[in-house]
Amino acid sequence: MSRITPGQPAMLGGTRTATVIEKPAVLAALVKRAKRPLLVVGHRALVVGSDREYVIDLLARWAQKDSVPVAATGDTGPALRARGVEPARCISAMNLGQRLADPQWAGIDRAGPHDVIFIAGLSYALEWTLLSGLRHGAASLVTVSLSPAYEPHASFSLPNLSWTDWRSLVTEAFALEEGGA
Amino acid sequence: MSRITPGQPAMLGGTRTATVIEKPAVLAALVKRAKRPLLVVGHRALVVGSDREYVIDLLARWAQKDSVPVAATGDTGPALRARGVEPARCISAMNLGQRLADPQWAGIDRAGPHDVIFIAGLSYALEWTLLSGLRHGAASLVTVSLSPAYEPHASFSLPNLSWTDWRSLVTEAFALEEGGA
Amino acid sequence: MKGIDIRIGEIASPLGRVRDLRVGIGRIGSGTWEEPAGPTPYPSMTALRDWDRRLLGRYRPFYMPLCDLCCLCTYGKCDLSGGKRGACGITLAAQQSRVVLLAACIGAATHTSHARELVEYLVERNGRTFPLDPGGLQVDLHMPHVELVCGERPETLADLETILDYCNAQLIDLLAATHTGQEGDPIDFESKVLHAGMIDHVSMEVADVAQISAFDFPKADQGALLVPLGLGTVDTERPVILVIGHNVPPAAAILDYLADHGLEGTVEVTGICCTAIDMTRRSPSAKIIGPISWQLRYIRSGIPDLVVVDEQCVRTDLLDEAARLGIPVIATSEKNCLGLADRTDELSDALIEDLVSGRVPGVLILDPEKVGEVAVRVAVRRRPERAVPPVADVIALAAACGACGACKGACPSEKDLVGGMQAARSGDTSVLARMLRSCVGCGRCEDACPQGIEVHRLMVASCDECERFAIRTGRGPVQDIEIREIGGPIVLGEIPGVVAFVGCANYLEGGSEVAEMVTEFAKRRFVVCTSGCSAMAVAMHRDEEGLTPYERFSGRFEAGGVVNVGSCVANSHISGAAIKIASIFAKRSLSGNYAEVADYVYNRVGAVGVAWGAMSQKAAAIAAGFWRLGIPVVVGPHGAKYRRMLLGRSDVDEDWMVRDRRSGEEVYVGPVPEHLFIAAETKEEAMAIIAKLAMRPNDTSRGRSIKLSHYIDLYDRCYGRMPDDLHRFVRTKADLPLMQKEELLKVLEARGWVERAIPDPTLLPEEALR
Amino acid sequence: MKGIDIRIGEIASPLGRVRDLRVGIGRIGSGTWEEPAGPTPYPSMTALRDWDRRLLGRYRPFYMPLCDLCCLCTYGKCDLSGGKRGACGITLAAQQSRVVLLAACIGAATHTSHARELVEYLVERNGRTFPLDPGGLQVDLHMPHVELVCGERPETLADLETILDYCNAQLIDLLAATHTGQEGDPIDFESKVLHAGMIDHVSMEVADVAQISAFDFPKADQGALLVPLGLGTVDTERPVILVIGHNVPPAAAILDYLADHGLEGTVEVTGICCTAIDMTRRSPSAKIIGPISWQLRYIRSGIPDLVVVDEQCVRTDLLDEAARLGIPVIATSEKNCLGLADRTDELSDALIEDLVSGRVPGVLILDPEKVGEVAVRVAVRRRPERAVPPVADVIALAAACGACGACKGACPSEKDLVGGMQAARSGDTSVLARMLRSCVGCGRCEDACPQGIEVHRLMVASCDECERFAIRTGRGPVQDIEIREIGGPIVLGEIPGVVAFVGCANYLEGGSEVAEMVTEFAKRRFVVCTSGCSAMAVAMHRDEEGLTPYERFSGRFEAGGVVNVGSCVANSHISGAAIKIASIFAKRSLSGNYAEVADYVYNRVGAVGVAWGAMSQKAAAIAAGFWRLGIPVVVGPHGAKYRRMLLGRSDVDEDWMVRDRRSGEEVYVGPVPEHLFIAAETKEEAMAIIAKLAMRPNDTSRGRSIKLSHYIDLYDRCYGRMPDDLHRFVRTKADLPLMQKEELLKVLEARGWVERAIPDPTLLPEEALR
Ligand code: SF4
Ligand code: SF4
Ligand code: SF4
Ligand code: SF4
Ligand code: SF4
Ligand code: SF4
Ligand code: SF4
Ligand code: SF4
Repeated sequence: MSRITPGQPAMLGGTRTATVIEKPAVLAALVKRAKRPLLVVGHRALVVGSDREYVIDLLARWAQKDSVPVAATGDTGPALRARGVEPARCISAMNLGQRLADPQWAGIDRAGPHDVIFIAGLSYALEWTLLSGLRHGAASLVTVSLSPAYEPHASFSLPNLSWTDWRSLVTEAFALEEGGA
Repeated sequence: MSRITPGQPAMLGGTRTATVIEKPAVLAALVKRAKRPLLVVGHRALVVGSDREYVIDLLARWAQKDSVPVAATGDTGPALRARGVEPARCISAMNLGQRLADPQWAGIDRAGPHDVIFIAGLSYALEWTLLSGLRHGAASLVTVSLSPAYEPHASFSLPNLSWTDWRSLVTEAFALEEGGA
Repeated sequence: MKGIDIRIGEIASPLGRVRDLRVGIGRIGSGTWEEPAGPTPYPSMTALRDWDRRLLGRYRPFYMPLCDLCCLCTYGKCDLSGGKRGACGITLAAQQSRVVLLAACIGAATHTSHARELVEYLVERNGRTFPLDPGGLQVDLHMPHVELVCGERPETLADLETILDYCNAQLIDLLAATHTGQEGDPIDFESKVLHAGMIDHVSMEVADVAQISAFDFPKADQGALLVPLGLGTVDTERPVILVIGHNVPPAAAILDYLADHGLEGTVEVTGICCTAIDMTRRSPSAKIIGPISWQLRYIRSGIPDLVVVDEQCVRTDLLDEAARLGIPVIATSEKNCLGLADRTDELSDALIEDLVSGRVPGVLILDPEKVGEVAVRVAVRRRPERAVPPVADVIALAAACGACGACKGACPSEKDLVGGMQAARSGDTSVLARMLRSCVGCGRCEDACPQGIEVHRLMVASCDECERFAIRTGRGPVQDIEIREIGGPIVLGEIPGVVAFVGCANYLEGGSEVAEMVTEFAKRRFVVCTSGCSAMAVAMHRDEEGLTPYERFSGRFEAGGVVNVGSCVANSHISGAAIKIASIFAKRSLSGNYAEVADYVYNRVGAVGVAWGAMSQKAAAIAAGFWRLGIPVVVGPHGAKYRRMLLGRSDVDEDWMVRDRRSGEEVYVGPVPEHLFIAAETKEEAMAIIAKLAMRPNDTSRGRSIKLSHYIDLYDRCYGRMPDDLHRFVRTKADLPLMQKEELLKVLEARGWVERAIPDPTLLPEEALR
Repeated sequence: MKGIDIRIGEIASPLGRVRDLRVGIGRIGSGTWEEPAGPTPYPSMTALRDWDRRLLGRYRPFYMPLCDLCCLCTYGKCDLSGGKRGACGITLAAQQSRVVLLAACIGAATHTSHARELVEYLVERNGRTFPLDPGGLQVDLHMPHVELVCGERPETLADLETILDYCNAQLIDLLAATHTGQEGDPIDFESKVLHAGMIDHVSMEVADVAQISAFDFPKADQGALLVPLGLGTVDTERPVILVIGHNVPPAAAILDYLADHGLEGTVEVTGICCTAIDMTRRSPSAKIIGPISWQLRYIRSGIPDLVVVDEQCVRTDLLDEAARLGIPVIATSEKNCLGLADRTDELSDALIEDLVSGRVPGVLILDPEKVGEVAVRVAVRRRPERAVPPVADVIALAAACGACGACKGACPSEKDLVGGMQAARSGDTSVLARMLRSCVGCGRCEDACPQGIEVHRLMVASCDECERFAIRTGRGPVQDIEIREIGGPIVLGEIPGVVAFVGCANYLEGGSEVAEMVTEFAKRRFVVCTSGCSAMAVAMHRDEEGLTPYERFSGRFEAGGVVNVGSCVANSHISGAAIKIASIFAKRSLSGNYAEVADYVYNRVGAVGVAWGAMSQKAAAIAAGFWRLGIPVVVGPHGAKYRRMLLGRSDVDEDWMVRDRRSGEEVYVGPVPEHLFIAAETKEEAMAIIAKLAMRPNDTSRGRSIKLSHYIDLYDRCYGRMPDDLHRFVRTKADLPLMQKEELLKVLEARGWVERAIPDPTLLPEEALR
């Protein structure tokens, strides 16, 4: 499986595909460019990624450090809270998708529309379909998949990565200190 | 349009796609490797490619030089003959496809099954569907698209090329003399 | 209508299969029943378009295309991304809705075709005038869907043919609308999807009422028997027949043959999918193995001596799988011939010899009675036993794994199969064994593996669970008396809701989630219904005391009951119960009165459908039938692949203004129910959503407070805090659960909440109200 | 069958739209007609499976998947490439056939739904007992398909309803077979495709016979009028109405309204697609603009004052296109509501004001008579004229082109649009103008252009052709007497073949190729038929003398005739003519006798269908109906996108052994016809293939020699040499064309040819022969 085969190889069908984020600097630039970012965290962030920590640990540390508002989908809210991040909203992924596709929507915290979303922790198929919905319904929104599996429907996606590689890329891009917050 | 977008960008849907032939040497190697090659030439080879000659001129010169048996599809036969190449068979593309997918078939000249086909001159859609049929029906056959448009269903395909680039790549790969046979 | 006089004399035909007599005119049946015809009997596909557009104006499609392309005609493929239109002018949005319509047509056609096959067979078996009786003395309103949609009260099997002719014609019109260059408006496509759904429930009702009546299935029986379910219930010392599918006549004929020949108890008749449930409705001696996901696993166990397949949800590679173990196959359906020779007209002895000797891998027999005989006589001449690889082999076989991840990438359940294989090769097969619990048994991992490792087979071999469970067999419709008893509490909101767990087994995390949700809502004294594969999944899990939900909860349609209505076609009884509430409790006229009754159900009956593993086109059609009645449906995460959700916007107040039937004024009712169709990510989220979707504008304060307390509780369990949208659901202080009143009031005040009136709501236009 | 006594009294209904009385039993009609019932009246989808498998054993599918994936259920997407199976177990081959079946179901449903809509409307308009009369005194055998398939001879409009009920039921069964987990065998799917095709021809026949009868269309009229076709025939000084689609009642009502109000000749009624043809069958004052590809172009011309759309092949973005020029739209079909408000029940005056004032872009009116009134009254209040950009603007607009090639990559006709644009920007618009001739008018180039250049519009603006053509309007069925006259010569092979040019306008090189082929075969004294968009394409080209083929050749069904049967549904008359040959000429019993008659047609009637621009699902169904009768179909290069061909292998001798009916022996008959379904690359290749496919085993030597001479000639024209396969088609020396005999014998001898016998061939099994 190549690095930019969809995480589930059968999940093809897009005539444009996500720009692959090969280097931490690219992701760091996306973070920097985002004026109204939103981090979307699903329940599968509650898996042990690399041998050292849960995926959600890194995401929470970044959200805390950079004060990124967080939408917790599924039942991810309590786990985020436990890591010191109060989600701006607990909201179902579908609900959130529909709102992001509405240019009138004032954003997760009513502070204005988002220009970039970072997304991780949904099951592959759900993230794929949601990103498809956003690509078609929210054409001006930049979507960045942080999952360690290539998501062709995102604007930018990480390639297929091992957890270890994933951890090091994200840690560097988000400028997280080793060892946690 | 990238060099390896399908010549018609909507013609996606393959989970494996053709290896792109970027360099003449790759094509030359494929020619060399072929034990029982077959050149399939469709009627669209009768277009003026670069400003200097018809596409079919180059193909005919190669077939002559390397004694590659030729299948003429559509009504391409007379044009080949006019260029000194008697087609081993005049046969419809569909007919040929079905036979190539039959491991019992003795080949265009009854000299044994083909291992590699080179194909050019069909309309994009017809070449695309035929190559799809071969990819699925003739799994062990190597298919090489010589069209100047990327054909994802081939085993190997040229990228999307201008006629000028196409001419120079093919001329070099087939080791054709400049100026014709 | 008057002066119709139809007499039918004796019919004799020289043909083996003659097309049946069909006499249809407006009213069918004896005509003694009198109810004024409503505005839309036998509605065409635009007759209810206005109602649909009201619903769809509130619940707007959120499209999530599975593909940028359309490949439906030779202009294609067309790239519809980025606002581009197809060569026919279609947009991506319309294309998604078109494909949903196509799926709904396939689903509804499948039920309608199945219903016709049943009705034609039963007419032949039991006679044209065989009376319909789906509920014995307990059910007066036999066919709420048929009455609501067609304005008819069929009385005999033959009466059902006219209903099915109507269903056929509607579906053909709908299918025609999917042709290149027909409908192009997405909302019109969606309206047609709803029409297909409505037709689907009519057809399902026809199918189940016919089979209940003629096969004498439990008739609205609260005490339907507990029957065995699970691999462990099979006595492998006996000859074992496996039936798979949805059309019960061949299976019933097997049971009848055994009974007629005094062979009961000597042959195990086991089943997968809906035929399995329906067999147990016919005879409690039949055994259910499990839902659709058990096909590969059970066949590969080598236990069945013979496989009999009918139609729907049958693995299409079953003949190959069976052939690998030398298990003969009998195909029984025109829809699923498996490429086998049609030997319906040959002598049984010849067939039996060919099957037993292995001369042919299988035969096609289009006569249930002959299937009954051949199946039993083949099975009793048992085939030599085979076995699954022992666990030691698993470890050896796993050693070939190169950890390439292809299996994982192919797994719809997104299992970390690489991890499982790595553990196995180092001797620990328990990881694979655990993964089997949420494996849908699709076999894609095996085809994907470049090493040729049979991953699913190794998982099965790693797992030596062989349990025995119990399921309450399908009881059929809800009784009129049950409706009378709980119609009021439901409409007033005092029973917090009716939750139906239906549909297929395409779970991401396994069927145990369904069992957990069923248990949770039954404990909370919702009325819980189950059907089809979901009904089976529920049975396959025990609580701490070792009881399955069916053993733990009653089978009554009551608060805290867990009601298995039956196979997929019995889903019509769940929606039918909602219609019955409008009729029996609220005395609405049903006859051809769809929009008014749907408006009633939508505003007053707190029902929610949950298709946690919805996979099929049938599931799409079933869901659409619920939607048109205003009943929301929650699906699991794979449900997002149905290409679009129908979502309300709780944050847009204008969307929730309705007309008060009493005052005629426009009033805010809050986002109840918030969505018509939504995929949930986890079961915790699903439960919070279900509790919320059970709220209805018409809830009394007492009812609303009960519903709110469940919502608040389940919300807290999922999100660890007070609902963000609490204020939208509280109309007056009396709506607040007593126990938390003070605390909640503080929250509300902080959000600037003000009291508002409780209306008598309707979505219908003024002129539609009488 | 005996003792059936059905009396129907007066029917009155309180409802606006009541479902019609339908009385169906075995035989319909008066029953005075007596022919013994054949073996398969009203066949179910497996009744003819044996015949299908014989055909499909010879003509094996060659699959060319359009996609590796299946996306039909939520297990998906599944990757079926490289031998992998889907989660349901399906293979890629079966999946391709499944999608073909789905397409055929959609196509056949579209015709069936259309037929029902027509029949219901006409029953209401003309009465239930209105007699069917498709051919006046010239046609005794009214409905060969209905008789062959159902064993019925319908006599009245109402009789057709029973036939359509059967069609509906069959299609629902077939559609059900496409559900996940039903059929999995590719050949069984293909057999079902053939069943769908057979049903399709029955439905088409019902539709056309109903409309011919009730609208008094030309009845098998050899001298059907020449009517105007082409943009140049429109008098733009008058108000202009444009109708688009396939269901003629609204257009007929427009013509009737004009006639009833003495407005004939004051309003131009112009049409695109089949409604246009059918309008001219109703009134020669109506004008045909062109086939499906003219929609964008004609609307954008600004000429129409009003657009009336019905169903099928209507651009789905038509409302937007019309709105850009302020042209009001009336939608008239439940299948194509365009999102417009249904205002059927409002007063005409209100609608007219809204449309004329532009307050609404369009309305939905589901009542043809009301459409007739509103359309005329809106059109006469003409809208301000608009214009297409003048040619100077084309050059200016082309300057923005960045030569990126996106338009070219999107163009289904694979035009070198970059070249065209580059020429235009340097002042030469003739390249674009020339390209318009083979443009299918899809508009994809415009959507693809990143510069927003309206490429198609510029092509149209570059082309100032505005020609006037003539087409012989649809004559309906072939006369019995015509069959009597030429049945013999066709069966004996003395007329070299019947070639039907049918189907859509998805041409790669433009419609002129169809006209050229028609002319070629008419000159060669084949019987040539046309229909639908192909019939129009033929009319749009003149020979050196300025004559269109319709002006040049006769309209008789005879050698060298060019017979436009009518709109798409009239295709049934072409296949019907083949059936009639079996009945009228060969005296085979038709009634429910499908396999025997198909075997006759297959072995004896040298008919070939050509759908050079086949695009739609309807075209797929139509083709399948020809296949089941054993009539091969040739498609243009885009036809390869139908996902599979059905190809014979001329080089495999065993495939061409048949049983001689006389001797009972197995004999070699040669590959005749060689294929059932094949896409040709160029028209030259197509013509060689057509000539070859016209050969049949039963040809007499004289007939074969005539056919061979055409084949040899067309082969030589295409390939410049003697046919490689000549020896396979020569049975005895007498088969050789006299003129070339010596030359050919030499060729044959060099190939080791030996004489063989001419059998009386059949594909049927022994027991099927009587
Ligand atoms: S719609 Fe489905 S079948 Fe068609 S191209 Fe897309 S993935 Fe493939
Ligand atoms: S139906 Fe429309 S969008 Fe789909 S392939 Fe055909 S032209 Fe393109
Ligand atoms: S069989 Fe089970 S483990 Fe294998 S791909 Fe399917 S769901 Fe995954
Ligand atoms: S696909 Fe096969 S080799 Fe690859 S990880 Fe899975 S089991 Fe191992
Ligand atoms: S619930 Fe779904 S998977 Fe199960 S039998 Fe019914 S349709 Fe098939
Ligand atoms: S129908 Fe079968 S192949 Fe298609 S998506 Fe569903 S499981 Fe996969
Ligand atoms: S409108 Fe004509 S030129 Fe443009 S893409 Fe379509 S066929 Fe090609
Ligand atoms: S897409 Fe537009 S810019 Fe590109 S070549 Fe075509 S006309 Fe020019």
